[in-house]
Amino acid sequence: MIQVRFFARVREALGEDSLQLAHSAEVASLDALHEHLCQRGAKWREVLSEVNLLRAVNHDVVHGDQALVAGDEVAFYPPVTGG
Amino acid sequence: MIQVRFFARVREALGEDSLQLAHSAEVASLDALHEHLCQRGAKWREVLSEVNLLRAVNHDVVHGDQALVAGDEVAFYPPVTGG
Amino acid sequence: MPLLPAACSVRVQRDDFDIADLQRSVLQDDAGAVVAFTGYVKAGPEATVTAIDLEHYPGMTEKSIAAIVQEAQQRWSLKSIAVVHRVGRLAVGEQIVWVGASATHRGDAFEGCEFIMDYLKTRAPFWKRELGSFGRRWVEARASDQSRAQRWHKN
Amino acid sequence: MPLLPAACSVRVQRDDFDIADLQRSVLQDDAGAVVAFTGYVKAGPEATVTAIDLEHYPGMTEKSIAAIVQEAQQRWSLKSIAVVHRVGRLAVGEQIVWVGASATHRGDAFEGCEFIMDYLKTRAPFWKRELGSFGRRWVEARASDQSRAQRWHKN
Repeated sequence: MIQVRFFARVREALGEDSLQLAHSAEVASLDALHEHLCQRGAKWREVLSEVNLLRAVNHDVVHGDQALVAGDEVAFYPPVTGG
Repeated sequence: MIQVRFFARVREALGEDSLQLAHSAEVASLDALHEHLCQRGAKWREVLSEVNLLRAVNHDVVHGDQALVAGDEVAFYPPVTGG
Repeated sequence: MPLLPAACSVRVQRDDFDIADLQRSVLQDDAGAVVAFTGYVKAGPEATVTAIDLEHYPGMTEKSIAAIVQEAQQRWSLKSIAVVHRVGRLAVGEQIVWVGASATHRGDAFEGCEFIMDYLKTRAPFWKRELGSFGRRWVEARASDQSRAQRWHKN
Repeated sequence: MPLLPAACSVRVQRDDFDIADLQRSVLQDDAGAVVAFTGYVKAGPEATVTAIDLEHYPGMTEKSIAAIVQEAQQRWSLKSIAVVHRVGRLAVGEQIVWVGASATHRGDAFEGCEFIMDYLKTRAPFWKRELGSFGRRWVEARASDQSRAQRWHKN
């Protein structure tokens, strides 16, 4: 399985805080997973196309694409605003 | 009168923490007062010739010479080391 | 997980914190200087904010702060670092975050503490939502926070 | 005497101070950031110092710190500043000085606080004498303190 998590504005706009997907060729990389989620509908494509969207795999920010393996946890979220 | 005060290493080396001098032509300026004090003896000249010695008039640091008037308070002290 | 350097602590919690206790926690033998930053909930320029909700990403939050603390320890000569960041509902005026760094010399403590805050603001997964007369709104990331953080980037 | 800006305080005292009280004293409406520096008596690299005697120049001390606080208020956007500096006999590990600055934005609080410390170290008439197994010795002024202070000089 791939665990997918959404936070803050992204979580709220999607109305979901997490998803579990079976690992497959369709979600074999971060970019593939991203496109797979966009195909869930217009709202998903809009929210996940936000220019400042950040992606993390297993709690590390990832810039660019990366292969995913079963057990990975992927997160999509907006720029951080803590502190 | 001119009130003269000494602090820290300078106070200790001179064995004095303050002096009162009548205002006169001999102490009409900071440089004149400085030389007047040096003439009190070899120890005074040595201590008051220290290259880093600082001088203040009425609680303000003075760089260079300045006229003194009756009632002024003059201080001689080494570089500060608080904080 | 980045190893938290010795004598350092990172806490993410709902409860308030005591700055005197935290200050004691970073004191070490011969630490001549402690610099401490405390962040508070602001009402905003028009005083319309009454509270904030602070969301975070459990697990990633602790890991990213530990990495920031580790980098600060590598770049400056610091005796001890403590970071506490609150999450959940916080009213205007409440304490949000405390970052303290102790060092032999104050320059290290000032730079280390400011570096940690600047990186925390741009790298740790916290999100603020303001509550008030306007309803609820997500706080937008500030370009000035990005440029403050970039000052520390190595060439 | 330079006028101390509103909401600022300067104290020179023998007694110890409470950093939580001082932090509260600089909190203002909508001050989102407080940066606080605390200085402690150090045992020194060979741990031979047991205490210090802090001498000062009453009257000039308060005046020179007020001038430093006033300059900080002019150069940064600060809500409130408090400075407390102890004098007399202080044992290793005791608190010597606290400087706190509150601001809307943390950059002002960090720079204002560090500026005040750097100027305090080079302009306020305090002198430290260390006591220990070596007897008594005056602390010499450090060139690094001069160069830190010079970073803030205007062109």
